[in-house]
Amino acid sequence: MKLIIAIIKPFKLDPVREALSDIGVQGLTVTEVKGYGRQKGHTEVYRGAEYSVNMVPKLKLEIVAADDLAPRVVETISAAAATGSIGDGKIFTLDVGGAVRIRTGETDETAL
Amino acid sequence: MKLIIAIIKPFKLDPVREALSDIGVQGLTVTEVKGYGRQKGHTEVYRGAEYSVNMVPKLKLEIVAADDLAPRVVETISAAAATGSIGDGKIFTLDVGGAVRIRTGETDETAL
Amino acid sequence: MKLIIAIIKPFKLDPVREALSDIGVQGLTVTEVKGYGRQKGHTEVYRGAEYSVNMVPKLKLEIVAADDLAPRVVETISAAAATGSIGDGKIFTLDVGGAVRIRTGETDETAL
Amino acid sequence: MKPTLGLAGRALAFSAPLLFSLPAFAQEAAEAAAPVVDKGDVAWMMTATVLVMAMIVPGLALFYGGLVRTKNMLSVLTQIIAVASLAMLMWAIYGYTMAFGDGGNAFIAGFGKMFLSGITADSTAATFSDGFVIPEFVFISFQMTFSAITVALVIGGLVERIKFSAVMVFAVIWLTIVYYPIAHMVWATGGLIFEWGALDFAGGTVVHINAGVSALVGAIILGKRIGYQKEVMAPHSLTMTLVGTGLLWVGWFGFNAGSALEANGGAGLALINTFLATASAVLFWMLTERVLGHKSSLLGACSGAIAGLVAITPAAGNSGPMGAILLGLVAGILCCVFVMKIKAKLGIDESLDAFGIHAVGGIIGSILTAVTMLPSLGGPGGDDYAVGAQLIIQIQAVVVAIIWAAVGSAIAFTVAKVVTGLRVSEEVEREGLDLGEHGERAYNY
Amino acid sequence: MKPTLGLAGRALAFSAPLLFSLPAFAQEAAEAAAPVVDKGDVAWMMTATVLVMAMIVPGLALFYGGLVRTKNMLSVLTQIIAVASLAMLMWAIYGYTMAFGDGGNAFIAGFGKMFLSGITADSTAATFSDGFVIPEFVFISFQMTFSAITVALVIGGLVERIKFSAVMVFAVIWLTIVYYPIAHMVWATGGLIFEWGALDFAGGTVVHINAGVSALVGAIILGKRIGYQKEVMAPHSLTMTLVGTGLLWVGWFGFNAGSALEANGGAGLALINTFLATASAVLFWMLTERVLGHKSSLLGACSGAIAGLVAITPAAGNSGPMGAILLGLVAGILCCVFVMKIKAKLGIDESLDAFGIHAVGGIIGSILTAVTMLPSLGGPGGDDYAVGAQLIIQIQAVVVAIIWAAVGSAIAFTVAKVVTGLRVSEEVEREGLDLGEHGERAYNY
Amino acid sequence: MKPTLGLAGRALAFSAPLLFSLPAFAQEAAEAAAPVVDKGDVAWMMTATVLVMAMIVPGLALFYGGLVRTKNMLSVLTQIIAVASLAMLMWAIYGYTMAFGDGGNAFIAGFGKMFLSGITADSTAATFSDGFVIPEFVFISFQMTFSAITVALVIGGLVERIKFSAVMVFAVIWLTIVYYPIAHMVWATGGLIFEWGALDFAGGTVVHINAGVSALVGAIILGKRIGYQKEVMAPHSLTMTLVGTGLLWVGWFGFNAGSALEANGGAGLALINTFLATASAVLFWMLTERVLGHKSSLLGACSGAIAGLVAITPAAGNSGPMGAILLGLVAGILCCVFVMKIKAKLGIDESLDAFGIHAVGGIIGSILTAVTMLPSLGGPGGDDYAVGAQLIIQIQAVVVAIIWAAVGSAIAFTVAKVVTGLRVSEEVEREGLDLGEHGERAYNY
Ligand SMILES: Nc1ncnc2c1ncn2[C@@H]1O[C@H](COP(=O)(O)OP(=O)(O)O)[C@@H](O)[C@H]1O
Ligand SMILES: Nc1ncnc2c1ncn2[C@@H]1O[C@H](COP(=O)(O)OP(=O)(O)O)[C@@H](O)[C@H]1O
Ligand SMILES: Nc1ncnc2c1ncn2[C@@H]1O[C@H](COP(=O)(O)OP(=O)(O)O)[C@@H](O)[C@H]1O
Repeated sequence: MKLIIAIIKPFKLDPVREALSDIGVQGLTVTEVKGYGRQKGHTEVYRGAEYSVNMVPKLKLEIVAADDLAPRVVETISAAAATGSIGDGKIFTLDVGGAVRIRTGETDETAL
Repeated sequence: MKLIIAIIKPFKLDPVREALSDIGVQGLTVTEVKGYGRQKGHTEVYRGAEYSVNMVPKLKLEIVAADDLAPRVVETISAAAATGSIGDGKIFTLDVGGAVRIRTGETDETAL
Repeated sequence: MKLIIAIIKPFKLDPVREALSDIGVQGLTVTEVKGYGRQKGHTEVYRGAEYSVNMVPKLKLEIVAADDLAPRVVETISAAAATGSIGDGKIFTLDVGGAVRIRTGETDETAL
Repeated sequence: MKPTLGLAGRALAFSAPLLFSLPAFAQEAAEAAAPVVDKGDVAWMMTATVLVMAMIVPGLALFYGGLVRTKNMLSVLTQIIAVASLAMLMWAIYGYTMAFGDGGNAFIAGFGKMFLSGITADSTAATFSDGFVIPEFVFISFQMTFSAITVALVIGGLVERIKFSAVMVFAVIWLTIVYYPIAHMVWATGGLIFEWGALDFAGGTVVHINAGVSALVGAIILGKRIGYQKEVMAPHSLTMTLVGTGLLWVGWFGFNAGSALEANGGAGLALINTFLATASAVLFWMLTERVLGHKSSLLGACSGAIAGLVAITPAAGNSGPMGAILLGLVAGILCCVFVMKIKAKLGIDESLDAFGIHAVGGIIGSILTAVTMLPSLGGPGGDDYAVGAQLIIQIQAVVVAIIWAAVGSAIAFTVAKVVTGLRVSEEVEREGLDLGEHGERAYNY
Repeated sequence: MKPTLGLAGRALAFSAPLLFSLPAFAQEAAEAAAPVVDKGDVAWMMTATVLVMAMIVPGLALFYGGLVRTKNMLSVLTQIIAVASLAMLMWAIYGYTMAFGDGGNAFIAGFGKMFLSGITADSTAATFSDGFVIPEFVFISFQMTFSAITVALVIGGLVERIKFSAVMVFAVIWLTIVYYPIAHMVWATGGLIFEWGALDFAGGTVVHINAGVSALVGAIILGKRIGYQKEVMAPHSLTMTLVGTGLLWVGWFGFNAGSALEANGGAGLALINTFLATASAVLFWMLTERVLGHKSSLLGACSGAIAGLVAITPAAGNSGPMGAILLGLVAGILCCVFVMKIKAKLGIDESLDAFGIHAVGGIIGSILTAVTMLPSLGGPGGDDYAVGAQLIIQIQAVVVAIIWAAVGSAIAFTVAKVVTGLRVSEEVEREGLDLGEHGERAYNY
Repeated sequence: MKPTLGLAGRALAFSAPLLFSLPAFAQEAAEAAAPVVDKGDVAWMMTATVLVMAMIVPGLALFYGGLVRTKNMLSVLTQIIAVASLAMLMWAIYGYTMAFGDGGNAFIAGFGKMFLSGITADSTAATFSDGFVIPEFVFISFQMTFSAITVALVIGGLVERIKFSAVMVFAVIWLTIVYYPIAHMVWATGGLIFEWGALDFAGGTVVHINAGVSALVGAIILGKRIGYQKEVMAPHSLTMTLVGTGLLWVGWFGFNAGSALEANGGAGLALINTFLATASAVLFWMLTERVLGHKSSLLGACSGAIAGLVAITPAAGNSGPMGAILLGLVAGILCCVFVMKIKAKLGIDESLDAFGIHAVGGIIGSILTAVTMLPSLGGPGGDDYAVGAQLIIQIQAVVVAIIWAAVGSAIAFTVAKVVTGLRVSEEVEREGLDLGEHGERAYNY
């Protein structure tokens, strides 16, 4: 199993979710995060106090998928989240050693 | 060492935390997340505009534990977080290569 | 490639970010989390109802770095985030199997 | 037009300090000169009415709403705006006539003014001063807001678990069998407690004891919230509670100084007392927190403000400024001790302390009003003022209010339980009443 | 000082119930006794003016602001405070004289009072009662707040995509070619619609139909928000919307009862009607939600409140209390059906329902005012009141207001488009107008 | 009852435009006819008092609270409600008599009215018009709110690092040695500055210069916040700041038009000026932001509103409407330039710009009041009005206020430092004063 971590632009959540559904991904977890990278932040001014905010709001998606599905998950996210402009985000893949569905106690791929 | 990622129902945080304490887990990190899976979301209506919110609020627990403790951590969470109804969540286990305690510089299992 | 997960005190974000910049880290992702460990929480009282809040607000940094850079990242964070007092946080290192830059489709280390 | 409300032969004018209470039911006695409508009185009474409205929505709604958890915020706001709206319609339809209509007995008035029939823009109601009347529509509106806020106050004991439908059913019954009769008994000529000579300037018994006791009864019948005294149930936004407190304080000047029914020195007395008792209770609640080993808190300051406002309510025109400071001091300390030390031991989840502040503060105020009247304390009592006798009357009034409210609200909650089931399902309670009962969420940041 | 405003020979007093409308332009006729300034009237009219101010900032700002997404919160607040400020300066400079100055024709008044020239603290304006005047500065201020809130209401159709500069340009033109003429036509002696005998107590046509129709036109010209009916655009803080609703309700008593221009029984009638119509619409909107298969919601209650307030506006002094309840009922149901069922089908992103509530509610209220006048419904119409004739006049007035507002706002938006481009870039719209237009964020929790 | 306050032989009536200032200390001269209490005046003055209360809590509390970081929100709210409550009690105990009691000298009045002794609901205070008085309790309450808001304003310079106990100690001393004497000097017959003939309609010197200078002194003594000009200290909720701004604007009509002490044309003038100066400053602050290379912001609009309100305060009844617009323009531009360009260079962490807006705006207003009086600008000065002489008097008054406030507040902060340590520990400052000082958190979303 793989854990796929994708950092995307917030307004791309819906298209990505739908695209993933289409390829059979049945669950995912989303976290609101902030990031920086190539994409720079912006400047805010409050009564003369100027603050440069270098973090940009992003969403982090975490999806655990069976080994064979994983590459397609990466591709699908990559396609659905792209706008072509800077800050589109990254996708990382990690190995998962085990999975449990709390409700049933099922383990590994049946737990997904 | 293992990183145990558990997605649970928010109101189960306290029981899980206590159960983990009992088996000697001395630290953990919690993130507010949203997820979807078998459990469907709900519909909200604002003056006729109907939005289906497919994400359900969950908590993500991250615990790094020594290899021998890890299976008990998984079991303990599994037991304490279960309600038997859909949406109870998942537990994933990953390998951790190294750990550092920032305050002291201690590494690996002594850092936990 | 390595995924470095660092849990730090919130007010240490700026120094850590700057220190990482200096060693060539070009991107990172930050999440607001709560944690507990050695550092205990505090007590809040609302009209006689006393609640002990055992979670302390922290920031979680996630940085994916090339294998050779990774140890320096860990050291740098460790140095910049330390105050010497309890609750300074932890740094964990995990292996990353692959990376993609969504915008360009670049993979692995070129994607960072 | 003859005045529709009078004062049963009592001479109430500020130049001859005397007992104060809301004006009562129509007197038929012909008066020497035609009474006049002074536009200054009208201006003030309309303003006062608007101020009491501000106490309900947004005032009380925010005060209570800030104290619950995020997931139940909208349910509190919705219950308050809906129940207040209901109370307004009911007041126009049959509440006003039951409380202040012509005829009737010691418990309720007659039904001749149902649907406000016969009342026009020219109809007038008596004030406390001979010869001065105000437009009856203004008097009706002013009193309408009192009935609306009182029923809304009860919600403080019920939040985070009661069904919306149950609140509505409860309100209909409770207003009918508790509020209208008590308002009549205390404030209308011929009313039981009014005739005893009890002092209740702006509603210590009618509003606060009444609502506080009913909230307690409701909390008992409903049972505790899931997780009570186990889970963290910290207020989701003390900022909103502060806004509510501020608006309540601001609006309460309408409530108290408006109860003078005129823009005169008596209203001015009620005004300054409403400042001082409140300020005093804010500070003494915060001091009491310290003495009890805690930090002085904002919620303490806000709770103190309400305790002071409640306590000065029956005494607003029946006290001198220093009496008001004393009253605030006593209410601030005792209410604080009650909710911080005693309440937890009772094991009742009277969630937002409607009892602990409104009933306890109302009892303190209603009883001590007998004391603040004393001229030696700067009070407006005359030389022949008999504090002992008045004290007994005040206690009697309090006891009647407590019993009536307790029995009546028990009936009302029981009926609501039969009709609606009263309490939401465990699942809705956990997920929050906002989604479960109203299909919305309060915040989408 | 002779009165600067008069009532063109109409005898309007409450003892002889009659048609109601705002006072009109200067009459030269000498009056028997010197008119007096009653301080009670002054007190009330200053209070009423302040109350209308509270409706704009913070009232309307929060009502609208709570309904948009977090990233656009500040843009709504900024647009409202800026446009209201602009309207105030314009009113003093040339708006007042265009609407209520001396001379002029059926469409606008003369320009003699530009820069408020000649007006001092001693100048007075007529009320509806012979012999009573109020300080002209107070009348000017009261009317100033009306112009300010009306232009701010239009923003409801434009949020989350319009440029700040576009709002300002639009406002200048729109106030000049739409608001000032319509205010003159409806409320000033010699005004087209005023002379027909149309009833508009506090601004059903001038304020609500006017603003609602203009918002619709603006929404059409601007086009839909990116993601409309696709993305979740849930209100970011219904709490703020409730606060706004409460302040609007509270302030509306100044709006409606202030439109009596005096502190008298007629104001009292407007006061009670403003309670009852609103309460009724709150409850019937929530009931309608149920009937349509949804849960009763807080946003429903708030929307109902506004619908009721809008509907009673033209009728506030032209209805009995039971008529007000009926009006609230009709407005609550119809506005709810419109925004929940009909609006979605039109495919127009009239974002915050300024049209659906203000125009629809305003039309309902303006037309039904002919009905609520009926003495058989408790209305203040005399025995010879001809409902049919009045109905036709009311419909005519509504039609003129709709057409004038539609054409005028189309011109104003078109000019704003030419000058400023009207709409923010796609990038700014996505990121939020707060950062893109104002360089700030609303919340940093 | 004879009037307890009089006007030292000055004839102040609007029909003969003249210098304006608050009424002064008791005159013994018998007056021809018994003075009357007009209920319209009473209605307005009670309303005005309530409006000023709304400026403090929730108004100022939210305005300031929104500007700090989340972790310090409650500390600001708590400091404001507590310090205002303290000021109210102190006013009743010895503040009123020190400022407005009988006897005394050029700096303070006598102590005969300590504990408000001898004052009843029948006592009256003079207004500016011969023959008209208002209930003394109303006058006391109105002035009480002024003392309360002034001390609360100082907190703007101290937030996010001062101990709660230090604020309380400071307040006791500062009110005693700064506020009461300055109020006496400026507003009471016999007072130093009053006798010079200085114009301060509603408190430009007494309230704004006073509070602003004291805040600056406090900021210097306290030192900068940890991380000042390094860390991001963005306002945690500009929404709350907007709500505060709205309530301040709304309440300020009570502050300014209430300072006329009557419901008359003069109050109407203050009313319209308070609209226009504020609207003007809102727009010109936003324009100045543009000129300085930034976007027009909501915080700019809010800051402009306060700057305009502050500047018109001394001139509210001493200016024509066009003078008010000009005053707003000047204050909007200069205050904006000060806080955006000059302040940063001073290196003082005067955190929420109490100095930059209240002192700077107050100085502008106080000095320019000499100019707005000019009849050629539509001001109420008579034909013989000598602008040069008045200008010198105004400058003198400003200088005295600045020096008195600076010295007095230095003493008060020093004592507070000795008694309490003044500043929280570094750990508490980092974690936030809400938890460290009050044991609560503002939000639990
Ligand atoms: N090395 C990294 N480790 C973790 N997260 C990263 C890293 N680099 C970028 N990110 C995340 O990806 C987001 C997008 O990256 P950025 O470099 O701005 O754009 P792009 O991927 O288009 O080059 C960042 O905001 C950050 O959250
Ligand atoms: N494949 C997955 N990858 C990551 N998170 C998942 C995945 N499937 C489910 N989750 C998370 O687990 C939560 C519970 O899953 P769900 O399928 O709804 O219930 P259950 O585990 O009882 O079958 C989801 O809300 C989501 O946060
Ligand atoms: N075993 C663990 N797994 C995951 N996170 C942990 C673990 N132990 C501690 N943490 C995180 O690190 C933070 C700091 O740890 P703590 O033990 O309080 O301080 P220190 O690292 O100085 O000993 C905690 O608040 C928690 O977020």
